[in-house]
Amino acid sequence: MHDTAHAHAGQHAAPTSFIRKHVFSLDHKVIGKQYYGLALAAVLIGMFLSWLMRLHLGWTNLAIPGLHLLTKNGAPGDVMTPEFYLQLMTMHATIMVFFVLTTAPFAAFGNYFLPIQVGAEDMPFPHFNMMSFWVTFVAFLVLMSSFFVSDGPTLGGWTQYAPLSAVGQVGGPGEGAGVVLWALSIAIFCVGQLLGSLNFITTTLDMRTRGMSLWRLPLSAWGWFITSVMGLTAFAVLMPACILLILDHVAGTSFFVPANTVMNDQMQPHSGGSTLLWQHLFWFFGHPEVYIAIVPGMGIVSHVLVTNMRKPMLSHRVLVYAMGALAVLSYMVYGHHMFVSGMNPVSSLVFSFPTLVITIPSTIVVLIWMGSLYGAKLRINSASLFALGFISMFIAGGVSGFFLAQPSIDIMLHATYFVVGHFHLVMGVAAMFGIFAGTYFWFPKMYGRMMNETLGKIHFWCSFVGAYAIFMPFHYLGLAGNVRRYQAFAPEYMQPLIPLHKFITIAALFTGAAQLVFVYNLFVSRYKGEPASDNPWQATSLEWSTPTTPPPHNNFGDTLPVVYHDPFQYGVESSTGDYVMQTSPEKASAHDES
Amino acid sequence: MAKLFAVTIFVIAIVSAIPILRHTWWMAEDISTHGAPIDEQMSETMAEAGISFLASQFILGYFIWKFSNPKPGDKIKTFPGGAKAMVWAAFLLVGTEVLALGVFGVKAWANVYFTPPAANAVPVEVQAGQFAFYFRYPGPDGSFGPIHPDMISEANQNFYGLDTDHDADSKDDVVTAEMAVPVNREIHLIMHSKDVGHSFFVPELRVQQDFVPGMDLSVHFTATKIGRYEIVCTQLCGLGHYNMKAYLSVLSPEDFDAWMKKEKAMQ
Amino acid sequence: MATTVHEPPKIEGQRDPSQSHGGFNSGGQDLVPGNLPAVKRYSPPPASTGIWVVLASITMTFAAFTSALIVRQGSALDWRHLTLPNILYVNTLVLFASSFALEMTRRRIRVVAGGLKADSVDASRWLYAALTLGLLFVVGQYIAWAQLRAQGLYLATNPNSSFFYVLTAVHALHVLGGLGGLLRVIRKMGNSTLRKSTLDATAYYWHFMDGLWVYLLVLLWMKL
Amino acid sequence: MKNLQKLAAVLMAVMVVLCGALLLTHEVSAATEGKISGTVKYEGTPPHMRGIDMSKDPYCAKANASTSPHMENVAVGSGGGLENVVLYISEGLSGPALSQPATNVPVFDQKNCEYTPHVLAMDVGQTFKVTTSDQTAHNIHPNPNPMTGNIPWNQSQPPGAPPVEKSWKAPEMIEVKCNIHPWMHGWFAVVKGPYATTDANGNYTISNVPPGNYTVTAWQETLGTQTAKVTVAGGAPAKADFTFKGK
Repeated sequence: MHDTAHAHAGQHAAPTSFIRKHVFSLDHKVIGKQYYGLALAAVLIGMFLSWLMRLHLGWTNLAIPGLHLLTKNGAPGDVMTPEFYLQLMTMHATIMVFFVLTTAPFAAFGNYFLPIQVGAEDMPFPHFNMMSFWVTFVAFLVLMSSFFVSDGPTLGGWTQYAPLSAVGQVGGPGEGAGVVLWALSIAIFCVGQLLGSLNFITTTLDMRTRGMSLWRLPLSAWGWFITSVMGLTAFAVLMPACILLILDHVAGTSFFVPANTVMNDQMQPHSGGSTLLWQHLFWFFGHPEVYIAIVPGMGIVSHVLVTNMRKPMLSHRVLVYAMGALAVLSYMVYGHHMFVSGMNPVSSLVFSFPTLVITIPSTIVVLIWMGSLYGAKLRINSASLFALGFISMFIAGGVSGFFLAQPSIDIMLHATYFVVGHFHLVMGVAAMFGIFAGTYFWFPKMYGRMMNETLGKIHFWCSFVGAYAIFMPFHYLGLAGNVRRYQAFAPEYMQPLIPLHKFITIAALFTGAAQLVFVYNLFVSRYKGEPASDNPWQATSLEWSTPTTPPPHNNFGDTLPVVYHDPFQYGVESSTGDYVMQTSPEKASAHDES
Repeated sequence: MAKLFAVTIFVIAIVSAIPILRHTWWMAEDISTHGAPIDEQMSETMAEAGISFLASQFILGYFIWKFSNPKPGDKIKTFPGGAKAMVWAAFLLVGTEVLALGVFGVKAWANVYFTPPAANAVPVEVQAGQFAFYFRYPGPDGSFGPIHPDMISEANQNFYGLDTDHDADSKDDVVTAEMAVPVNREIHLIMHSKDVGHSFFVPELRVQQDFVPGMDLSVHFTATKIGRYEIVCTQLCGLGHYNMKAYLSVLSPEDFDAWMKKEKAMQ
Repeated sequence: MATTVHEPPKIEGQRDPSQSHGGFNSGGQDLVPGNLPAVKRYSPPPASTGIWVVLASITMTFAAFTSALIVRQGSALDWRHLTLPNILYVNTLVLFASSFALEMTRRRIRVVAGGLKADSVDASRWLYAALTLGLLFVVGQYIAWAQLRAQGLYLATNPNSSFFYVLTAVHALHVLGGLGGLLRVIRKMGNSTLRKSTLDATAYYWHFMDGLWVYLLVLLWMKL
Repeated sequence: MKNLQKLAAVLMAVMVVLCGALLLTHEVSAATEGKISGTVKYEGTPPHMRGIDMSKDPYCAKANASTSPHMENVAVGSGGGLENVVLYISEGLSGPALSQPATNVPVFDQKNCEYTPHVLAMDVGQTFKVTTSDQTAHNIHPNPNPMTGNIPWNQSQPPGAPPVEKSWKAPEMIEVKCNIHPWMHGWFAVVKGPYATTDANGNYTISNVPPGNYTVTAWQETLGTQTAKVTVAGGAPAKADFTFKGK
């Protein structure tokens, strides 16, 4: 009656109808592709919004033809109003952080490749997995629907600091229905990611095939596993915060709005709420969220690098420990977002130290990558270029963390473009580079065709140079005291900085346009690309030993693979060349760590 | 391709560093007594972060140059010292760097936050609201009148909700839209917000502090240079956030008295 | 779908024939070649791991609510005392009884599964009892809300009542989820295979709801 | 088919005739409509109007460099005339004068970071325009009581933006503010039927009042309301003077 069937926990028959195959599919690979598609749509929208914002920042009174079509009141005469700028900014950030940086590297690639890399037929709870995507999709629709309510989307920034986010319409356009939709969307999104995390964790712990010990998981799988543990705790905290925020709006409770709030000369009917409560709850989620965006990227980049360096990492285990340490520390540092929030100055110092300490595991990760590059036989292709670009961006974005970790310097840099430059480089661009590296690397497996290398390289060069051209000047702006979230630079001391803003705008338009090359490449290669073999990169991990490319419905056909090695058997001499696949029983090397 | 990549990294690293080294865009000149350690801390951090940035980008570029496009006979090599060396390096280099920054940072921070304002500091109150700052001076009696939030009316220019008819303390309070302080006198700034979160940032003063609705916070500082500076809001507070600002005039004692007289007449 | 390039099927010999149908805890022969120091003979069924993951995330959620309550209490002087409706204590007993019934179900099923008894009628009786008691708990919670409303205490009346409604409602939602799980078990008992792991997971979840409820009750009793 | 065309032609003709008749009757009634006029004065020492410090926005400060802006809540002219008092008929009105909104479009301009006029009177349902003459962005944030059925709104007008056109559903004295320039404060006085606002000397004329007996209400934003009974006949305007006493 029981106890015998669970080995097939993730197994289900191949679907036959179009809807079960491509829409409400239980197949983790289809769900992964769906997540990728959602992230792609979201990133294009988010990028488009950033273009509009950048144009406005460079040329404040510029009429952008057709802008009034996007908004009811936000662009009279096609000139952006202050509130519409903030609404675009909030939506850009929310879309990018939640629907791109969380979905693409983690949910999309993780869904597709984690079960294959551990050697499973599917995730253990395919129905939850399907729900996870569709719930996330609904969250996205709810968020986008706020563009169509009367006042437009919320203008409170992705951090949605209370009480601005909780007072209602009197706070400004979009602070009524817009915020409620935002909070609803994020709460729904949390549900989706919790379901996803549940699957990821159980897949990693329970679905590993014979011989696949934890230490034999490739680094990408480790990245997803660590991320899913973080997601489980972080999203479980954000959801209650969103529920309380919604209640402050629709039920008139006072969780976040203090007494004696006077807005537009009217006393607000709230009493005694705590504004710092929101900040604590939000950043307890918010800081791990940064690592949720970047750790999968680290895993993917390690995986891509190890394949293209043709040699193992200096230490597989140290990398795993370092990523784990990042995850653990990320919960202890969230207070560094609140140095000037009126927290007890002692707590600022208490939060400052783990923040500085977190640079140690980050440095270890970078040093291991660089040390591994030493003596490599590095292959240069689009995937490896983006992986190397990731390292460069991660360093550039990481060093500015030294500044922001210190409360005394934070006095000068808090809420300036320095912060914007920091997080765009380290979690925006770096994570995007991770996504790109993953795409160029895994596309052959996902679609059975190679991506165009020439276009890929054009894409890389434009993105690499462009990203530096955009985000390095952000740091200079921040040092000069340019405050973020300004739609125009009203203070006199910011006037001389406007030329630099114009330069950034041009760089952003150029770099953004280069991303269209990627989208073009993606679609053309999908249908017209050169056919890919099962293992085009001569890689070792399990996704390259599927019987067909793309993998069949149950990933490995009739038999699950047996794993004999760790995933970094490169630079050895074997019958296949300089690598031994995890499934190959051949004993070829001495550097097997596991 | 790899060599081009390496060269690009070199060039980008150097070009990025030039504006920093030349201070093309840099912090405004410090006019406070507590700012020097902050600036020093900034320079030290900049030096350490800059060196880390340049060194690691150069090494990355060099390795890419050196170890790509291998010849057929090449063998892979392992970094001498292995992972252990890297972990030690991270702990020693970054760890000490971080520790040093942290410890010195505490000094700069403590300088600002762990010393109470002097007894003879000039009390000034600042109230933030969508989207302006208003300041209050206690007048000759040295005490601020009570605030009645229900009486706050920007329409009647009663920004603080003062009841001058009934509260004796309120009668001589001076409410202004511009902040003026006497030079070289310590100012005790008492902060509250009437609506949402805001922030008080004067780059030259090396002061940035959020207004937290429902909480009274305070900072203290001494301005050492006569001039007119800008106070800006750094906490997103709504559609007019970008234009939420006020001027800070640092005046000689005589000018300050004259200014106060003028403001009093405007009440 | 794009045309895919198929490699010739892999040679069976490279694979372990006993591995057909992916039973990674089936088969026991020695795998000689390669480095295989750590072959896992047993992996727990995913549901029994999954349930701990679920419980961890629920714990986090309620930890967040708890910290919100504590911060909110300290943030202003508008915290009032609130007398908990007495029916909550009755509800507690009902929920415990429900858990007990589910535990009895598990025992009965264990007996059935052990082959000592042929039919599972007894077990499903207990299961229905657990389900009914669970429903009764939710109804009881609803009565508690109605009683508070009758006292003029609504969601937005004061922070205490806000937290009371939020915490009990979120808990009740989780209980409803648990009832869904029980229904699923009943369905599986009726017409398909009931996995032990499914039953165990449902039971852990259900008992966890007890623990969570007691925690909430103590929290509310202390703080409100 | 032919019949249908005929029918259409006849219908058209009837419509044209009807419209003409309507226009004619309107003209006729307008000719017989009377006026109410008078003066609103302030007695006593005018209350102190605080000066406004616009230093926050250098554009505003510069625009007002030569004048010293001050509050306009009680604006008393040289002869004691009270400006910005809204006069409307609070009782006795019926028919189209009450139900048909006026068709002209009053303009509320934002100039030199102040509202011109300070009080904009309008009919329920009448379209009005908010324009900006400034080179700095304003936001227009009226604060109606939601119980009246008027819906609050809040939107920005960057420099050079086209006018915002709106109307109000219910009679109400609605305070309007600019949050970017918190001193900017004005009123939308939404009334039913004909209305007038006093000029700098306190004079006003309500026109298009059909003959009849009415109660006229004078509303001043801080001094409150006063009423007077008047009888309007054709010919000479009916007179109604008001005096608000200071404290």
